[in-house]
Amino acid sequence: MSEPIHLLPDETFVLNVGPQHPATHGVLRIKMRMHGEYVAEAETVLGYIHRMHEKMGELKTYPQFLMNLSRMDYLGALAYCHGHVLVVEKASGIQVPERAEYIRVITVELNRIASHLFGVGSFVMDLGGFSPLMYMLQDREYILDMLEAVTGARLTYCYYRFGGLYNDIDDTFIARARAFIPRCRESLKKYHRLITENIIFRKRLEGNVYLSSEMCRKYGATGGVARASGINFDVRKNEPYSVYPEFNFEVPVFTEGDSMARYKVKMAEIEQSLRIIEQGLDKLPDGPIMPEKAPKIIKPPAGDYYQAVETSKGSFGIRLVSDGSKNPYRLKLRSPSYSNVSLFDEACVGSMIMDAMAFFGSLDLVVPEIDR
Amino acid sequence: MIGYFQEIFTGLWSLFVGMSISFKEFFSPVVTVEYPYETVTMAPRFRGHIDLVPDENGATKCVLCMACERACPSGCITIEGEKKEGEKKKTLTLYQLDFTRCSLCGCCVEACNFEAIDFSKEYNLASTRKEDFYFDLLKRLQEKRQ
Amino acid sequence: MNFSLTLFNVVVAVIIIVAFVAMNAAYLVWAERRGAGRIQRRPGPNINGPFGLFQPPLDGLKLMAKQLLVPGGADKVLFAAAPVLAMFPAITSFVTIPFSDTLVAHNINVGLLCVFAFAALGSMSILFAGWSSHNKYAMMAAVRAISQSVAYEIPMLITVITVVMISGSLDLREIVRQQSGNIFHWNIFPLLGNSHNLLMPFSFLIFFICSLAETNRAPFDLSEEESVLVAGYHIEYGSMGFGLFFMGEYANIVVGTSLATLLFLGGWACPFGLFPGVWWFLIKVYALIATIIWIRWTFPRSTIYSLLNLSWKILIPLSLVNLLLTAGLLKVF
Amino acid sequence: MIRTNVLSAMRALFPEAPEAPPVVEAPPPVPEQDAAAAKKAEKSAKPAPRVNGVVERDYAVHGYHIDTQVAPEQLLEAVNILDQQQFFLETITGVDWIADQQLEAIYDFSHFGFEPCRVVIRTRVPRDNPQLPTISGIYAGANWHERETHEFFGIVFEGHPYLVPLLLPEDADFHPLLKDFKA
Repeated sequence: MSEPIHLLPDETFVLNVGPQHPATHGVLRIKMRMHGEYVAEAETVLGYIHRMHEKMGELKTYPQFLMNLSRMDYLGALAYCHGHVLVVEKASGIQVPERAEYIRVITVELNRIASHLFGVGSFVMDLGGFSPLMYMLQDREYILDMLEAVTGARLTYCYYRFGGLYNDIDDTFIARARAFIPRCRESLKKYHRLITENIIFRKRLEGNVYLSSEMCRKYGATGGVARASGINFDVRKNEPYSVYPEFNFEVPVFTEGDSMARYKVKMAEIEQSLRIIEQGLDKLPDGPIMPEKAPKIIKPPAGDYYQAVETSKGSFGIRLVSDGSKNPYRLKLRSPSYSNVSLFDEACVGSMIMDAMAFFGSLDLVVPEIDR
Repeated sequence: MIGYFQEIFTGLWSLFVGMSISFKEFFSPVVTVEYPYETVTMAPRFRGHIDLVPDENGATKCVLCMACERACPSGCITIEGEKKEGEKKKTLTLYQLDFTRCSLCGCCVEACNFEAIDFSKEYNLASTRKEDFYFDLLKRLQEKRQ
Repeated sequence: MNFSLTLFNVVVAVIIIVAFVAMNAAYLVWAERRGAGRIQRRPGPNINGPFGLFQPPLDGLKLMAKQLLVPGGADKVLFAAAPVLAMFPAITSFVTIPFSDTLVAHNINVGLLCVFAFAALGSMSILFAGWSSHNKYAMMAAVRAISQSVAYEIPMLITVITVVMISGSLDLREIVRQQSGNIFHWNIFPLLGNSHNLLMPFSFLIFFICSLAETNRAPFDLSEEESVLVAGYHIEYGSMGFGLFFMGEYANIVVGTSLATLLFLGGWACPFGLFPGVWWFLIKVYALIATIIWIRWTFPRSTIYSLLNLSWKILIPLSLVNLLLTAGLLKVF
Repeated sequence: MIRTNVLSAMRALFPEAPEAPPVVEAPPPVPEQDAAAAKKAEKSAKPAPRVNGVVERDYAVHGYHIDTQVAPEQLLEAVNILDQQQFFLETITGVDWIADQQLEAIYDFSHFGFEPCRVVIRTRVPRDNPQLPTISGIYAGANWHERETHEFFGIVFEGHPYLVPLLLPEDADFHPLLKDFKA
């Protein structure tokens, strides 16, 4: 592994990684001061696709902002939408029918699997293995087809409504979801044999950029990054929301703190999400998907409200400051990757550029979510 | 010393396992759809851009309540109507959708109380000109009627 | 008269070789893309012509139609020379590589040495390209390529020495002649045949790994790592400059696999001892190339330090031990 | 447990108000309110500025437990308390209370433990001279959040190592989330 080296400042050069660089998965720039192959200093530069969602939130009414959330993290969009509808429902005291909550949880977990599959796949692609991504895309495609049949969109969903859902799931969806579970378990086995046990992959990832739990705390890292460093934190368990308390699932925690652990957390989470979907399909109650008296105009009383949800990237928080009007007074979106990537500058110093980029990939970033 | 060789052998074995997997995949059938030559059928709930729904006469159901225009987050719907002589209600003369700004959220379809608009199943939309995406939905409806 | 006939022969041979290498390079791209496609459960290029067979010439046409750009600050001479140099070692190597007993451009009795001498020039083209491009990514890639090349020449040559010791010749034709007969006479198979090549499968493995690294193929394609170095040494090349690099990579693969075939797999000898000929040589070469493609689309990329560790800590000691043991076996039997 | 710890430590910051005001949480109004009530709600658009102090909030309504408003000088002290209790920084944000001519900075903290405890620290600064001490010395992750708050609201974090716009262009001199910002 890379040893800390004595850095001679006059022998360094600046390497501009990005904004258009294959490893940054979008437009994100890292200014690296290199000492040969070693990273001596890194500075992440954001904002290339900043769209000011928060100002849009202030200018639009509550229902009009629904579709913006899925434009944040387009891979695991439903969890973000979930957070948004939850905070507005909490603020205006809307009761959600149980069936709607169950369907939300099932679709969020399906979307989480899709996001993790793509996250892991593109991570492996960063390491040079292209075929695993293609295999994972096949499973992801199955989920997207399933969600498309229900929500009408493949990535940028606008499915949840304040109080419930846009439309109900049908038997075809349930049958396909049930068929998906054994299929995904089967392919997970394949991925473990193809990737997890592969010697090249293991050699690259084991010990690759260690993150201590203290560092995760200081930077506010959550999600898979924190769980790989031995922090047992999952908003679904620690701060249960929606109907998650009724599900029986585990939070995978690894203590190694390296990229291998971050990868393993994702793979283990796919299994846990499958368990949640299985239970959700079994328990799915009948009933309406919208409350009988859904308010036409959303006007939460003045005050401020906070809701955290666990997305595929970590803890997504949404702070709503309402002044009692049709528009939010302030809508703050706390995106998990923003905190997760902020520790990159410090953590990657002293490692080789290949390791730094592998570490970068293991953070599972989606740039529109960081830039908002 | 044993560890040294063990590592080499387990490493080599994991490589052979990986190669056996890709070998199996090599002989599995192709799963992709060759898009321009074959297409998939869109799901019934697929949300394309909006379209005016004809009533039984093939005319529009729109009554110019402007609910969709107000509901649209991006302001991409423009509706114009005029009151013809001898008629009580306004008739629709222009329903323009600026698809360059539409985000397919469906707020307009939900806002409509008259079921006058619905999602189309169009997805083969590509053009090099921006103007091609200013859809005149009323014209589309009339073309459909013919 | 005699001289001019030889010259004529050589010119014809070189033209044939250039055509062979270029066609191979072009169609191996097609084969790689088709193979990768099948491994990833998609069809690969299949639109242009039957099975997409017109894809490589059309790609070439497209590349040739593009403007050749020289980046500002680049060393123009080296920048232009590098892509030419990329193809050159492969073509010159083929001058001495025999396709069959009679089909060889110009056989010399130190053919093996000649091939390695030329093949070592390949990394020079990468160095030139990386240095002249005036680009940090390209420079880093070039440095990587050189350290990789230095590291892997050593075990490769040491392993080749074992073959040379067994055959007692540097003449490639002679090496193959000794392996003629059925499959068990090939150098790769121990016990039967040349009786004292117990460790030959092992040598073959080392040789194969080294030739992967020497030709910059996955999982050792660190000098063109697209996820960090974007495209590595040919980042600044467009047009046919890029095309030549691309073809050079495949031409080098053909050279590497040809050598492996000649040294270990019995060259043009038939596995059943029947009808030896150039077709058997080609079948073996393409089987090895298919394996290389298969490997590339299965594994992730190695890192530069584990790559160098593999060479210096595993392959070089092992190949030295291999050499010693082979020498001992030769002495005993 | 951790909630009471934090509560008592936070209350110690405000010695002049030993008794915390009793929490009076109006239940969320039923959605179908009559027009008069809706108008009334609109009239009370801006919540009255609260005095500095600690308030315990109803988690089910607000989504956080402890709401602390501190003076800018007390900020570091309050954040230190949370750091000692192993809290992590969720986010920093601002709110522009233009009617009061004040900017509010809101610090959201949460905890990795299994007892949910969300703490909000808020502090108000005058709109014409918004200055706050940086907490990036305590929480390294605050660096980016403070940069973001600086560029969106113009709040100057004194002592911040590198206070240049992060999401906006690096030469941006406008603060888009201020209510009087016109694009």
